[in-house]
Amino acid sequence: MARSYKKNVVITDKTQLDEGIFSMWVRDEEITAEAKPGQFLSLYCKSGNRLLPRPISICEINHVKGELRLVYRVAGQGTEEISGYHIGDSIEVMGPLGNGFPLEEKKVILIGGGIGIPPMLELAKQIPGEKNIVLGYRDTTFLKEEFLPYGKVYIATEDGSLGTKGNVLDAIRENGLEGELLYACGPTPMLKGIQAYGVERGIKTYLSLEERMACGIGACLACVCKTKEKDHHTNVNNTRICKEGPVFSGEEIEL
Amino acid sequence: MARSYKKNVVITDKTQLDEGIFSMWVRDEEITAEAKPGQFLSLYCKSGNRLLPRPISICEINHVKGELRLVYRVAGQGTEEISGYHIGDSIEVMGPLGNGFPLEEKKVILIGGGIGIPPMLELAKQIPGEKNIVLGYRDTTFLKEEFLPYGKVYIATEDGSLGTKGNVLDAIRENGLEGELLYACGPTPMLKGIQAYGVERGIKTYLSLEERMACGIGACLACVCKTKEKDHHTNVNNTRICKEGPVFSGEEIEL
Amino acid sequence: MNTKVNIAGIEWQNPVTTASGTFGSGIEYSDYVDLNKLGAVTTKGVSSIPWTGNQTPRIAETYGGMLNAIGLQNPGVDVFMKRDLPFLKKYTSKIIVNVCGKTTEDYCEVVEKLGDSSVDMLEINISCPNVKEGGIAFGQNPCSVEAITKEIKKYAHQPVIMKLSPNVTDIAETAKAAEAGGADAVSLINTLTGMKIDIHKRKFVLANKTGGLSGPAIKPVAVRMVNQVANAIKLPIIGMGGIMTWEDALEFLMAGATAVAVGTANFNNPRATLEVIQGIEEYMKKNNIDDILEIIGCVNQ
Amino acid sequence: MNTKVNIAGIEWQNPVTTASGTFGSGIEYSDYVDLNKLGAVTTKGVSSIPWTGNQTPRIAETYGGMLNAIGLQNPGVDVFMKRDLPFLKKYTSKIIVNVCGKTTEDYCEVVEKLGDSSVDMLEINISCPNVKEGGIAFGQNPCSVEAITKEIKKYAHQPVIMKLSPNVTDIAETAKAAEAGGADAVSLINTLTGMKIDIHKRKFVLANKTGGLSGPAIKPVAVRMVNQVANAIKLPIIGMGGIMTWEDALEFLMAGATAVAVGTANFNNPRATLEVIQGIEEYMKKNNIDDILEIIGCVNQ
Ligand SMILES: Cc1cc2nc3c(=O)[nH]c(=O)nc-3n(C[C@H](O)[C@H](O)[C@H](O)COP(=O)(O)OP(=O)(O)OC[C@H]3O[C@@H](n4cnc5c(N)ncnc54)[C@H](O)[C@@H]3O)c2cc1C
Ligand SMILES: Cc1cc2nc3c(=O)[nH]c(=O)nc-3n(C[C@H](O)[C@H](O)[C@H](O)COP(=O)(O)OP(=O)(O)OC[C@H]3O[C@@H](n4cnc5c(N)ncnc54)[C@H](O)[C@@H]3O)c2cc1C
Ligand SMILES: Cc1cc2nc3c(=O)[nH]c(=O)nc-3n(C[C@H](O)[C@H](O)[C@H](O)COP(=O)(O)O)c2cc1C
Ligand SMILES: Cc1cc2nc3c(=O)[nH]c(=O)nc-3n(C[C@H](O)[C@H](O)[C@H](O)COP(=O)(O)O)c2cc1C
Ligand code: FES
Ligand code: FES
Repeated sequence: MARSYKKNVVITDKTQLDEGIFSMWVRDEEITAEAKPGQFLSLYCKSGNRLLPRPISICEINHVKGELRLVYRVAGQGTEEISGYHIGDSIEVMGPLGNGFPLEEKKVILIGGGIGIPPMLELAKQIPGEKNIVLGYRDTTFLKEEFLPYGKVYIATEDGSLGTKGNVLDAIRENGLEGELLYACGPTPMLKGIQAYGVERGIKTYLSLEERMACGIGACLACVCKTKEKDHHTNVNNTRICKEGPVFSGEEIEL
Repeated sequence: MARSYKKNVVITDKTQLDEGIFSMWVRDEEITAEAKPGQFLSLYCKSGNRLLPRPISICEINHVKGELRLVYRVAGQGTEEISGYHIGDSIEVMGPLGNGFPLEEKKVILIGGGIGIPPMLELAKQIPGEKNIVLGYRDTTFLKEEFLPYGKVYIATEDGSLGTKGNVLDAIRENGLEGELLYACGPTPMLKGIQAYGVERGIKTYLSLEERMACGIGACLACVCKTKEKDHHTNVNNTRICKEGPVFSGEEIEL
Repeated sequence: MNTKVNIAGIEWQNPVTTASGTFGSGIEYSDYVDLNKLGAVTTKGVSSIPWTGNQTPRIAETYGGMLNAIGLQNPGVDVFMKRDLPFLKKYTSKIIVNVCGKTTEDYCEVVEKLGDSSVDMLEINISCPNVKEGGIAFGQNPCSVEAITKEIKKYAHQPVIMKLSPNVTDIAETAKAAEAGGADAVSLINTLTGMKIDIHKRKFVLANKTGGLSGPAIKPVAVRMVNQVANAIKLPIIGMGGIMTWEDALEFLMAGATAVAVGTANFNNPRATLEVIQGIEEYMKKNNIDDILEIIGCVNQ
Repeated sequence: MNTKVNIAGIEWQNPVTTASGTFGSGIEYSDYVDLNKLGAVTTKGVSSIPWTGNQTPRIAETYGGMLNAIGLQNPGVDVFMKRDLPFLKKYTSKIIVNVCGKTTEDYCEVVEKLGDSSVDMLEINISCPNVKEGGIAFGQNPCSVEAITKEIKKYAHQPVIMKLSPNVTDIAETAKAAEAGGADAVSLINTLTGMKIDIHKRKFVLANKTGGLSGPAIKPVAVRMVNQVANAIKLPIIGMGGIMTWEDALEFLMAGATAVAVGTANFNNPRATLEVIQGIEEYMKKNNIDDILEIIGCVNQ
């Protein structure tokens, strides 16, 4: 069975990608050995007033070095604190957590919206076969270049400053992109749109969800999402995002 | 009027003097310019769960460099946190606070017990005239050598490992020390003993007291000490240690 | 942009005051804070005669908060009026005197003495957990809250703010009782009764055994109670309990408080009140809010 | 050195359990914690039929604590008995099942079903602030506490622990009511009702508006209440509320609790329970305490 760990790991690299967006590499052989794209780490703050972990997706996995990359946006005080850490500092993490994306060899479209983009990078690297990559931004376009080696990249920006003016679905339509399978991570309205798009066209979708978490391992039932069928574990129509997810098939869940 | 400040100051030096005893220099011209022996600084922790300041006495004043020395014992989580700071780190402080020792030119005995020893160092430097210095330790004898330039130093240790076996009063008696004025800082039982000794012999004593503090500036009435007479400010028989003290004449107060 | 609020006919230039007992009578903090900038200064509790307060230790730090059992030490109303009031009168901010007593008569005596003074408002502390008589005993029972409010209103020349205790099953009930008794406003919350034990000495840390818990630790309870009271009565509310930042203050305003008080935060940051005022103004500017009244109670619509 | 405690006839190997709802049924945490080391495992609330719980967001972080409004989601007692109980039976630690319901009958149904199972103790949650029916409504009134305790005792085969709400004026009253109703032990505290507002969205953070405050922020209130109850009734007490470290746990034991539960701390540190157990043992060794009973309630002598 896959294992997860809670430990102090060292920050081996840290850069700012954009206004309020940071990239950070942390080193830990054990955690890295288990990590899969779509999984996440729980990050613990040092300040005693912040007790709950911050879930951050795994953006890249370097098995050679035993390092993981995390890319995060400063959204509040916890990520603000973390953005102040330096190379060489250590940070308490738990992980890898969650299921991760199932890797299927099909003609796929990878879709990332905003801070949902980072987990698509390792997925793009690992997924075999032909892939189109669609990235939706508000304005700034962090990580864009790093996707170029792995597929054709299409951009949507809200203000139209780059690529399609609009959202990721607008970009898919504008470019006439087709796929047998859609992977997506991003804000809920975007995921809702993709879920509907998949249902309409009979295309399978894998959606990575977000919810506020406390335990991160399935014990507290904070992070549930409604499901169409009764969930095997909870015995009711909702499921634990941190444990059964964060990646779900679009057919299973109600957004 | 003397001013006090709340600001971030930089730690310019830090050394460990003994098991759990640290010395630290902090730089700030304004605070240093106002500082007097017997006054203290309020130190604020960085961890959000510790909101109240830690009062620490001024151990030495370097007007040339604009630096103050603090010597403290790791007594709990706050001082533990502070002992982990490095040279170059900054720390939030308020001060100088309190009245400080009145400097009188008499034949004096300076008496420090345990972690009450540090404030006697700057006092020893500043006080004019002949002085005997009596230092009481449990076992370890931090700062002892630093007093040597300023007067004759007598030691008392609880276990008798150095100097007189017993407390500071035992050392005073054993060495037949006499003074017209006694300055003291240390644990309450010691101060009580010195207060009684002073009353018995009609010798004036200046005692520096400790109490738990919240505001550090006289607003919250957390840190009071009983007084023989009605206090001018509080209009009852107790007085604010942080504001009217921490140094009181042994005749004023009830311990 | 308007930041003025009107509480029971008294206009504050902004909705921020100090929480009683954490700011003395303002004198000590005036080295760090321009008192002219505050909406109001609320003083430490004042009683008819001088009170000595409890034994020390009177305070203990707790996780994200503190316990206090000062026991309402104060110099008495006469010294207060002779010394502290003239000092406060030099400033433009409103003056709120917090009043404490052991009996209803005690409260009324102070209220009466202050009647012709320059005090703007009276805050009646019926919720102090740290004194044996009076204090919280008055504040935990709706009937006695109504009765003491009525009595005090007979003597009061200034608007009366009843300060409510959070140590109750249903604070809406005590708030309604204060309203029924004729209060002009309510303030909440006072401290939650708490305790700390020194495991090394195996003794209570506080000489008084129990103390009142304050600071950011209690903020969620305070915001909930303010919201509950805002939905239960029509009187203006002064909200407090753990406000450290302007964000915290806005939570209280949005929950339904017309004004807020900053308490324990002063010990951590003497300029907390000013930073709260400035932060509220900046938030309003950034969000194009012309009048602070647009924010007050906005979550309840 | 003895660390065993006896609660209503059930012997725990040490005085540490998990706080209901923070540890699932132990399965998830068993990757991080050797469940054999715990005095007891207390499960998430179990009801007669599956409950879906509240809408999300269900939790919010607060200063030194958190709010939760899970709303007692659980798979129902049948799934619990078929799946979770066999898992827990593999371990030597005692099994405490937390029971919730909307009506007295609901509670009794669960208690009855568990009657012949390998469950060691029943903890009756009459203090959940996050459900519309049942929960806290039972726990805030001494008469209904006594009545429901009596009813449950009729059906219970295992010792009954009544879990008390801190959202009351006088917790000694509800504790006495539980004792009068025939409870075998009490546990306290459940969460304090709190609220958080998102000032940017100008909305409540929790879908349920209010939630229960837990974590170290509330510890002083919890220790006070445990001490108050210890002085009011004779039943053993399981103390909880903000225990993060062994020092915290010792405060509860010294205040009068016979055992303690670790809750929110698990989210911050999955090994918190084990560290508490180890810390207590080391404290006892260092201070030459042969029997944990020497510590329990020691501040009250
Ligand atoms: C599975 C998963 C993967 C994620 N991956 C990333 C990522 O790769 N990069 C990134 O920038 N962000 C990611 N997020 C969102 C990230 O967790 C939040 O932005 C972060 O927790 C905010 O913390 P804060 O202290 O800065 O904000 P605050 O608002 O101060 O946080 C307060 C509390 O709310 C929680 N919270 C706030 N926003 C969110 C949110 N959107 N989702 C979940 N919890 C939240 C925090 O964890 C904390 O407990 C992910 C979230 C989930 C659930
Ligand atoms: C005027 C004054 C001068 C002092 N000078 C020195 C000094 O030069 N060197 C030194 O090592 N110590 C000094 N002390 C004692 C020092 O303040 C405490 O040891 C320190 O605050 C302990 O903090 P902590 O977080 O480590 O302990 P904790 O026990 O975790 O502290 C918890 C709370 O209790 C308070 N507290 C605990 N012990 C004391 C105490 N003895 N006095 C006052 N408050 C206390 C803390 O400030 C904090 O608010 C002085 C105290 C006073 C009042
Ligand atoms: C040291 C201290 C002294 C207090 N004294 C009083 C008082 O005299 N009268 C009163 O009504 N409230 C008193 N309080 C309660 C505060 O006014 C306030 O209601 C409470 O502390 C919650 O606010 P905070 O968390 O911002 O401090 C006192 C609080 C503290 C911490
Ligand atoms: C996420 C969460 C879920 C909880 N669920 C339950 C529950 O199902 N039944 C119950 O009696 N208490 C429940 N509680 C309350 C805890 O058992 C405990 O009484 C409270 O959290 C205080 O302890 P703590 O501060 O150590 O967490 C829950 C608490 C949390 C944080
Ligand atoms: S965060 Fe606890 S179940 Fe998902
Ligand atoms: S610490 Fe507030 S009066 Fe001394």
